Amino acid sequence: MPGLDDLYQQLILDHYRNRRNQGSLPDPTVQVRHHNPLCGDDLTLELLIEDGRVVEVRHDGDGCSISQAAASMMSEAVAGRTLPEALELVEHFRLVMHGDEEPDEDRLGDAIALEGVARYPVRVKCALLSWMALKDAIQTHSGERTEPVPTGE
Amino acid sequence: MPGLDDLYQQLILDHYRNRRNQGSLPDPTVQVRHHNPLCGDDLTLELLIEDGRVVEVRHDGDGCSISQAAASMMSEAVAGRTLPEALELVEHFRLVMHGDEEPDEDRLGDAIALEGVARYPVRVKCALLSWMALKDAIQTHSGERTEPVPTGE
Amino acid sequence: MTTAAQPALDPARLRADFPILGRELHGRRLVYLDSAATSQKPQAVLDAMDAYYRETNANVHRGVYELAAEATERFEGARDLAAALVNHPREGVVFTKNATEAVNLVAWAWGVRTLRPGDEVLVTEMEHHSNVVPWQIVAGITGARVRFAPVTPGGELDLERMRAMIGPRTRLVGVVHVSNVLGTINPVAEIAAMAHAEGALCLVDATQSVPHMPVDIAALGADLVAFTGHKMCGPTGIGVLCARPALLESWEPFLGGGEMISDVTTECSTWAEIPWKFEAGTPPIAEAVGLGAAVGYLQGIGLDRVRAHEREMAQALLDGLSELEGIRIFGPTDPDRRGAAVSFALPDLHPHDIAQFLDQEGVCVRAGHHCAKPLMRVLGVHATARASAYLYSGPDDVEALVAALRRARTYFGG
Amino acid sequence: MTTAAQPALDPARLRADFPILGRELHGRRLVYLDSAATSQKPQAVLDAMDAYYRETNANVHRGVYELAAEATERFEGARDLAAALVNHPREGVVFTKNATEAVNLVAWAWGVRTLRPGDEVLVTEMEHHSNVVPWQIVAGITGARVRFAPVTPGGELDLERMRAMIGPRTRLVGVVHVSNVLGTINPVAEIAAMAHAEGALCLVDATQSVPHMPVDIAALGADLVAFTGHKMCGPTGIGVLCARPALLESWEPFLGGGEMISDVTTECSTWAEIPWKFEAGTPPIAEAVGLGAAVGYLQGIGLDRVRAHEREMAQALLDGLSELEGIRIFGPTDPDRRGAAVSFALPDLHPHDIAQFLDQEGVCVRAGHHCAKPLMRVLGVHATARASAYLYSGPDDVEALVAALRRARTYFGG
Ligand SMILES: Cc1ncc(COP(=O)(O)O)c(C=O)c1O
Ligand SMILES: Cc1ncc(COP(=O)(O)O)c(C=O)c1O
Repeated sequence: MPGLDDLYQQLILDHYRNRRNQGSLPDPTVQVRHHNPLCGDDLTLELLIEDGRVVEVRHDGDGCSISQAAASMMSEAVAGRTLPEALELVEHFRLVMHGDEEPDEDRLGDAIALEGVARYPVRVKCALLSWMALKDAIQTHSGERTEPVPTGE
Repeated sequence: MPGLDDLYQQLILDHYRNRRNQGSLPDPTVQVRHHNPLCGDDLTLELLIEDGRVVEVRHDGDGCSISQAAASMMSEAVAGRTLPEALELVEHFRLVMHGDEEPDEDRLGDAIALEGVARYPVRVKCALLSWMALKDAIQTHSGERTEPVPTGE
Repeated sequence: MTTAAQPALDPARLRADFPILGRELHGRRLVYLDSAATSQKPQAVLDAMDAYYRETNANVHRGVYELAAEATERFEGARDLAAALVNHPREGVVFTKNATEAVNLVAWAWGVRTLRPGDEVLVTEMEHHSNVVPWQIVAGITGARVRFAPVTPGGELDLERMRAMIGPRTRLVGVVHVSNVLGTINPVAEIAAMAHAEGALCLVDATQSVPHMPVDIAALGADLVAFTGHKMCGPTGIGVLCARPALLESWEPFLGGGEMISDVTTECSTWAEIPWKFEAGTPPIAEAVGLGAAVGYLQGIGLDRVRAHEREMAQALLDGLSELEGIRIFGPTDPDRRGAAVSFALPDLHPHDIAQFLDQEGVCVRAGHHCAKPLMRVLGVHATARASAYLYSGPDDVEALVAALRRARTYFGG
Repeated sequence: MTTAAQPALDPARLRADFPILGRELHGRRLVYLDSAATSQKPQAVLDAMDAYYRETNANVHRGVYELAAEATERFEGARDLAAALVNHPREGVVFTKNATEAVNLVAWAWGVRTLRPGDEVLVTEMEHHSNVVPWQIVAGITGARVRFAPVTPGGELDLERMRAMIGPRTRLVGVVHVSNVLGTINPVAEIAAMAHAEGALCLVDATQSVPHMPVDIAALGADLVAFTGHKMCGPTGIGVLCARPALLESWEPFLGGGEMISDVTTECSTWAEIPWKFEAGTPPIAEAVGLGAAVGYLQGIGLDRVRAHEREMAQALLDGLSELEGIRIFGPTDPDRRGAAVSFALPDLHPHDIAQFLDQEGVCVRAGHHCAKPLMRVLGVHATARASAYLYSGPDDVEALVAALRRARTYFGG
């Protein structure tokens, strides 16, 4: 089953089975909750930010192997980075998922294994969920976030 | 061109070229104006009703050969009839146009020539315009007509 | 009409009617178990649309020439077929673009113009979004309130609590005939009677019933019934609203434009007769022709035979899936009370991963909220996987599904 | 993109692409001169839809399996093609069921929620009902007023009087790009600028322009542009609204249901991103695929070549029809200022009789008010006959038309 193994690389299944940085922080600098409307995946992300750096990352929630593994990989890839570096990395990962940039293994770490997701458009949102939450968290922290306005009822 | 001549029988073209009872009455008992929304045909029908009988019929307006000839033929077919007879004739003609009844030449007179219209659904409304106006006029006269309510604006 | 005595249908033979079912998926036989999302189309339907375009394509209703008359005949003939299928007068059959537009037609033509603050629309917790969101939008505009009748743990409507929620403020009761998630067949005739007892209208979402069983609108007593072409062997781009003609007569129009007018002046307009008053613009002509062919195809088989087959398939799915340890199956366990759309959850496997793995094995199932998020909350899940059968689905499809699910567990379990 | 230097297109050769044009009508060659009502469809479009159903039919957007991914790709790919055709960002391209629904979307999503008593919507006397009636309905609900910009005796818009009618109360100016009755090509860029100068939106009904000439929405500067699939070699059941993305972002949704939500709770709902926010329910998937193929077909020929050809056809129709004594031809006499839909009246012959007689000779023309009753009143007629050409129409069609008209005169003249 080459197609499937291409998507579910061993590294992904490994992160899915053993999630890094899962859980919550005692005293997070910022917390956001994101969901994927297409599949109902749900993610809470917490950051500890000190001196303009992401010091600690925790994620928790419900999701498929791709979204869970992506959160796990993301948490490793950004820990220790400055906020601008982290945002740059989010943008790089987004472009990789949309097939618009070659992945940079040095920066992505294990998250490079998600490269194959780009060929599965429905799953790209799963891989991006935690990364978009990260972007939102940093922008919320920096006061740049524009709250999405629910226009319902 | 058998198909076409079947629709446009000589009698129809004759009534179209020489319309009977075209014009208006000096002192009509009842006047109605009808139009065919599909093609814009427009017809004013006037009746002189005396002692429960249609004494005189006049029609005027704009329309195709079928609708004009039908008005001309109708005016001849109903002149002199009692109101119930006239209404019965309208219903008979309507059923003939919808292919639901065999035409009764005795009562229809020249209007029997419109028989072929039944095979052209789009044109049935043309043939029916003056007959429906007649029905409306008689019902208006008898106080039975329910004004169609324009629900626009 | 067929009778219960007729022989069971043979899905393997019917498959030959559906060109796509001859295709392979990743080198395997295509096992299509997502008919609740959309059905596949038999050759007869594709042929009818193709013939329409090749032989007589023209705009309908106003054309004098032969082509236009033929097009009109085929289009209006499709209305007769749809009307006969569900036992409804043809002037109460409005063609829309899908079931969703059919519900929205009611919401905008009736709801927005009629509802007042304090009025209530009662829907159920198992409604598809298409019978929830239009009412929320209308409520936002009018100040009316949308309430939700509860679903029992067994995945059925709690009729007693539902009855208690219907009162003098209730203006409309909206209920899905067969749930696209739970498979539950709801007692809509009873619910319509409950609504009528309080003077409310009853709108039935028959999207998942009309394709799968005989539906008789007169017998149900519903005022408004919506369904969609693409789930009943027909094309995309067409849906149906069956409405009580008197309602259509009394309503202001929804979409304005060509075809639906009697006269237009710069001052005001008057409307065409029903059903055309509610069909603005060039209608989905080829789609109606395709839908008519689908109706013919289904009636040729017999909807009661389809239902009998799907009862078997529901049983087979319930049995097959129950073999998987720890599985949670949603909805009624009695095949007499349900259709053949079966949602399930495996504790260790996310629905997305299930669907992705199954795809590789040639098996198509749906993963997600199935446009029923309120129900997902009731069930306490974010998503489910759903396998749904139709007349071309057979026991071999269920076997393929269960075998693939076993392999998925191994794959992700590590 | 082709350049003006490219060779003229050869309609007789293109006819081979359209299966229906090989058919006979009453034993004669089919002379189809009713493309303004609906166009015929090339084989490529029929094939694309057929292939969709045979190869990859599945519901779009949420399916994980390969079939659904392919279906989504073809569907969203069609959006890219439509967007590129008219030079508009893809997130501003909403698929509707026809042009009429596209205008109604604006009327209900924006008009009903925004217009107040005293506000004005300005349309023109040459609008199709689809750009009149929705505004009358909205005016009835909101208390706003619909006004009509006048048409000159020459069949063009009176721009100076139109400018004078646009003022601070004007909230939207609706104008048809090319009239389906007069053929007039309106200066919509200028009108959009006039609207914007007073802070009004400009909605262009491009139903009769997009199929026939290059249309660049960015260059026109219109905020909202509607067109329809079935008049541009595409299928029935699909239309397009191109809207400025910022407008779509700011509007409340129109139809509610599946696909257009981000989240639904029993309390309220939030909406999907544009353009999906405005595409409730299962979209016209096969129809979008067919429309995409139609765009490909038209671009393969080149819209500027189509326009050049139709300029010739307009001239040929004007010349040919002028030979008939006493004929009245409506609309501009300069082929540079008009498309190839030509309405006419013969003093002694009713349009219905013309169309009926012509049918017998294999010639299809339309007779009636062409869904433009306000314009009929301006022209002082109840109906006209209309011959309209497209890329497959040739001088032989015009000759057949004129010859048949001569015979019609004899026939009815007696
Ligand atoms: C100018 C114009 N606008 C709008 C329409 C409406 O298009 P549709 O019927 O596809 O909605 C038409 C065609 O009927 C038209 O000619
Ligand atoms: C129960 C139910 N109602 C309504 C719909 C909506 O149908 P459509 O998307 O064709 O409008 C669906 C299918 O998506 C459904 O399953």
